Amino acid sequence: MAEKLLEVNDLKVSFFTYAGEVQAVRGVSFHVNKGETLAIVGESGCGKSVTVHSLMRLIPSPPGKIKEGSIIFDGIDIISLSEKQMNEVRGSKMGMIFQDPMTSLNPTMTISQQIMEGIMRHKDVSKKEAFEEAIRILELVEIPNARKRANNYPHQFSGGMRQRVMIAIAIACNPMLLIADEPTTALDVTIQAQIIDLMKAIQKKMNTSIILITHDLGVVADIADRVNVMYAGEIVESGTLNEIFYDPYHPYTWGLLESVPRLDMAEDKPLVPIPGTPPDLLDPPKGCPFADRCKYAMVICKEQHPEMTSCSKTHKVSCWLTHPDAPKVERPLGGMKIE
Amino acid sequence: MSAIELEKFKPIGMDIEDSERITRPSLTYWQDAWRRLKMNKLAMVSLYVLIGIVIMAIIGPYLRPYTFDEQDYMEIFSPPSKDHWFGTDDLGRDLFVRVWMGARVSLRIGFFAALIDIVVGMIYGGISGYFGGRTDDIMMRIVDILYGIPYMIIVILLMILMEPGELTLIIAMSITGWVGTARLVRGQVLQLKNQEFVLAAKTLGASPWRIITKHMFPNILGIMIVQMTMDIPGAIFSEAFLSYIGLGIKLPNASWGSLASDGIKQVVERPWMLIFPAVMISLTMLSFNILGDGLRDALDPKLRN
Amino acid sequence: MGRYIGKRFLHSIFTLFIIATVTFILMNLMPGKPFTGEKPIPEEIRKNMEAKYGLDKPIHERYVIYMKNLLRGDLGMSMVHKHRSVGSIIKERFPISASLGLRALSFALIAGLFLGIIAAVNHGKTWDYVSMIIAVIGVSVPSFIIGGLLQYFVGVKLRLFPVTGWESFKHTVIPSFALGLGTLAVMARMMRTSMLDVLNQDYIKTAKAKGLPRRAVVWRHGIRNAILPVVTILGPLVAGITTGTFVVENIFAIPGLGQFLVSSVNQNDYTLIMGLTLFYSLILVTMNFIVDILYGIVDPRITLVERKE
Amino acid sequence: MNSGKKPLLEVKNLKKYFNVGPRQTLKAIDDISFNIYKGETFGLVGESGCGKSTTGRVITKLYEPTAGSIYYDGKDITELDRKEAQNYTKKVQMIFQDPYASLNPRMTVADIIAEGIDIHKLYRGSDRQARIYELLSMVGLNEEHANRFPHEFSGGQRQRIGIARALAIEPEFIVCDEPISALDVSIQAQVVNLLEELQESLGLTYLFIAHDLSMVKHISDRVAVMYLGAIVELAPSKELYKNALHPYTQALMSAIPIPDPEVEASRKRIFLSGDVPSPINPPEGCKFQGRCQHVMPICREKTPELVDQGDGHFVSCYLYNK
Repeated sequence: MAEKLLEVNDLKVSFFTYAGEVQAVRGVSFHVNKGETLAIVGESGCGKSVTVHSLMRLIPSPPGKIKEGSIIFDGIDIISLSEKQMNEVRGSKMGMIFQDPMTSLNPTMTISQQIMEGIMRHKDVSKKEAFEEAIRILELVEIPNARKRANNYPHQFSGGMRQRVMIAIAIACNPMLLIADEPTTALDVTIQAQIIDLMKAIQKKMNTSIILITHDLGVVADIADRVNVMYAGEIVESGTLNEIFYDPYHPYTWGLLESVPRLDMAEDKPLVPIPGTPPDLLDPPKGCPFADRCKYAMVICKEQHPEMTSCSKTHKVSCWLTHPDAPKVERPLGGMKIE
Repeated sequence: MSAIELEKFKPIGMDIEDSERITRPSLTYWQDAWRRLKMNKLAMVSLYVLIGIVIMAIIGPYLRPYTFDEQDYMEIFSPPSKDHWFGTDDLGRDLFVRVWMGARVSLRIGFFAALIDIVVGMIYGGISGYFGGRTDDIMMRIVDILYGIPYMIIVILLMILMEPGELTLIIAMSITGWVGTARLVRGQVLQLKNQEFVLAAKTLGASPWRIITKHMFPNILGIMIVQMTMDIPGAIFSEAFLSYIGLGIKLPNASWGSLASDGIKQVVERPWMLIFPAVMISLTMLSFNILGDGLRDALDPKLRN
Repeated sequence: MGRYIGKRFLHSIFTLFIIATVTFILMNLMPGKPFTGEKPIPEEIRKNMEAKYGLDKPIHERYVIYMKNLLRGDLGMSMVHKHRSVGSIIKERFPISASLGLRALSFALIAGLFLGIIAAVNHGKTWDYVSMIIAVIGVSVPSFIIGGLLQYFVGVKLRLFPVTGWESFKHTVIPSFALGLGTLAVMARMMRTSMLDVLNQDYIKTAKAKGLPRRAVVWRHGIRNAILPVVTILGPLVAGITTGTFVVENIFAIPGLGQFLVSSVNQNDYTLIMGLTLFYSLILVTMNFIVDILYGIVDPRITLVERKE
Repeated sequence: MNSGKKPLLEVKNLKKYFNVGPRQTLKAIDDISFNIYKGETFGLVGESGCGKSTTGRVITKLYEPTAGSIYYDGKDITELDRKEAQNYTKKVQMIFQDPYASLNPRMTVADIIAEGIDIHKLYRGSDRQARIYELLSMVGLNEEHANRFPHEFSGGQRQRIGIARALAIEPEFIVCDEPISALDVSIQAQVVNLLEELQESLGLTYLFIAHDLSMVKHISDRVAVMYLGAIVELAPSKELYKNALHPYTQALMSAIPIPDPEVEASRKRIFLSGDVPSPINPPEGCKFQGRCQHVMPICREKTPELVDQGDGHFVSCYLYNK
């Protein structure tokens, strides 16, 4: 049995805006094992970003607030830590890569300064040693002429190179957990492939756990071991990579898989879009949040929230269709009938 | 799982209408901005104070049985009393009446100077930004030079040159006052020009006039209103300053600036002569500044969600 | 960088040239004649006087002479203060004005930046409100009113500081405060806005994610970036301080240059007005030039890419 | 393949340069030619900065070309008089990328949709109203949405409003400038399907610009791949997928991950090193030579021509033109 590095239980995060309370994350539970990659997929606004920012307590407060739940990371209760204690964890045990490499680096500091900063904060090293370490990490993330370019400013780098620098900053102190918040969304496909490949290589070398947020199922298929599917601030389905792609239970997961075209098939299947729009989280529906867009919706879906049900040891889904009394439906992607 | 009635599992299918329905009430930009402004108590108080000052400027002089230039040698330098609410000056003129007459002058100067700034600035900045290229280069070079000239000195030179008076003050202040607005407008126009909704209008065959009036103008209006609320106190300030160095309104007319500068000379013995006009100037400027800040927050699209 | 400085420098020179020309034209359009004072002067003497100051020559010749003199740094003789050159007046009195201005400016900059940063870092909390109340009052009350009121309350009522004059450090406190308050307020507001903007940037999140303590995030990543837009308004702020000195010097009877500007205006002293105008413009243009270069130093992006507004 | 038919839109040796500084020119489009036939969807794909959006903007007359010509229905659009130009805008419309920036935040949805109707004075009063409702229902929205403002809508809904605006003046040809790249996957399919349905019912011709090759392949009949302002390969979309010839196309296709773990695990990759060079000083010869693993001396000297390899499959590469 794999060792758990991170365990999140019933996390609830809200933003208190002038219009009211936006319930961005509504009771999310998951875990990450040592050395594995967990992908969190979902549409924008589904709370995936807020979830991982909460793990590092980077939610801007106010207006954001972690309302409930627990985050146990490497045996530490993250939520109960003081800000000072939290700073010992950030950057040393957890590193984070952000979406937009163009805005995530400080424009007025050289990249070596930006990498050294984290090293000197968490390790007892001299400035010179920190610089050498920064060079080593820049080489690790395959920046050509690392020593020469270390004293350049971010604007002298291309988008792909900047994202490598971001990764260098995140892994500078050899963290146990690397959180990547849509690290390739802002990049071109050829660059995206380089970055994903680099992340895989780093994971192999450093045995880091990775939480990867993305909306690109191709990237998920490429890198993830397990997958959480999020919708409207909840995890609606979670399982291993194969379970989610070949044996999904939730109609939303079906929808996601059916709505993307595939480059590897000569004859195109028609795309089946998910109609409609996700619910407004200012006033989330009391039943299943997906009910309005679900063609299998039943009376109960609108009235009562489904519970998380286990389909296998690793596979869980929150959908009324798994109830023994629910009608049997043909799953659109082949697979088995839901019993 | 507890038992659930079987009929609850009757499929009902999806309801697209439901998911496409927008539950929040529909508000126009201005309604929304007004709603936000109303939630800002300080800004609303400022708005009421300003309205109060304007009303007093209109009716104030008629509340007392004196005129603004009526001299009473028996009542020279009398402190505030039942007869003279704000006291009197060196010629025994009633300061209450003079303060509200001065309010008319100061507010007029502030309003019109700001208005000219905005109009000229919008036209100049708009042309420069919209047409771009060489036109923009030349127009901005001119602005850069004007920007490098000390504003107050130019105003002083012009005031020396022209017959002192209200109109002169307004013109002198407007001569370089519009530069800041022009820069601001140009920046906005440049930004809007490449916005996709403007490009969309162009591909639909919209004329430049339509693009400017329908697409540019409504999107700049908010910022211009804020700019106006910031320009008015600026002009009142400048007028007060000019009056202080003897280049303002000519006697026996009064503005808040001229009253305050008369007051300063007497501040040690007769502080009321300074305090009332000073409070008026400060209160007005304070209210405009707070209201301007409030409007900026209320109109800022970045804060909307 | 060198190219950038060169370009800015030429631009400054050109601006000064335009100002000199405009001032010259405006002064020659002036209605009042300098020697038509209260006492009527005999025609003969007036003509002599005009010849002495070159006023009898045609305007284009006068312009050339004026420009040539300017290049030599000669601002001419005052028309009212007999036997005194404009240059010598400036030399004698400017140090006092400059001392007042610098005191006010440093007070305004330090306190303004401090207030702005405090406000931004404590956004939405008590310190934010306190700083912004100070700032709004600062921009709302003209310096001469502040001056007058301080004179009355602090000087006369409380007797904490002397009311007028320019002798000891004690004398400088109230005038510097009165002069600097407006600038302080502008500074504080600008710094707060800029800082809030920077604190919302993605790279601040990156810095936090490194585990840097709040202090380091604010200082190393926040302030340097936030100060960039503030640097650009330094030029106009200095201009505000210099013009502000006229009034403050007047109120507190400080023997600076400001007195001369006010009196020259009232006495139609052409050469003195022109000289002072040019002098103040020179200060402003120089300040703007320094600010531009400062900007280039603080922002590493400027050396490669020309700043585009 | 289409050699017998007359093209609806013909782009010939088009160039668009921008002055970006003293003695610096950005060559956004550097000599491209292609045809689009009536009723087809022509895909234009490439990475950011390759000039694909500029091409769309030149075709919709938002930019004037630096050189070359564009014939629409046999007429050169760079030489239209004012009335003809107005007429041209009625036939050729555009759908934009950013659903947030492409709708004027101060106008109601009804006014946004009706903008073209008002400019060309097509309908008035209640007819105008009826037409707005008709357009709204065409894109899956309803009358209730007409008087709301853009900020009240989700990204997908806004994009549909943008489509309705383009359709309002009954165009024949629509330039879709990355209409789905800012949208979530499930919403992308909504928009793509809507575009396909509209094409069928209204007989539209599309130029579909995107950086997502898989979606372009899905929607397009023919696809052109752009790199640094040049078209490197142009082929029917099935052919392109089965038999990509240009090393860049091959690398681009192999970089796209497939949403299928087994396929993904067994797939071979061609990794491109480095970044796309700046279009300000593009390399001599073939634009791709600096990153190409098959580079030959001639690639550095002369730009290869776009040559037909049979069945309408064009490629610009010396590996194929001997």
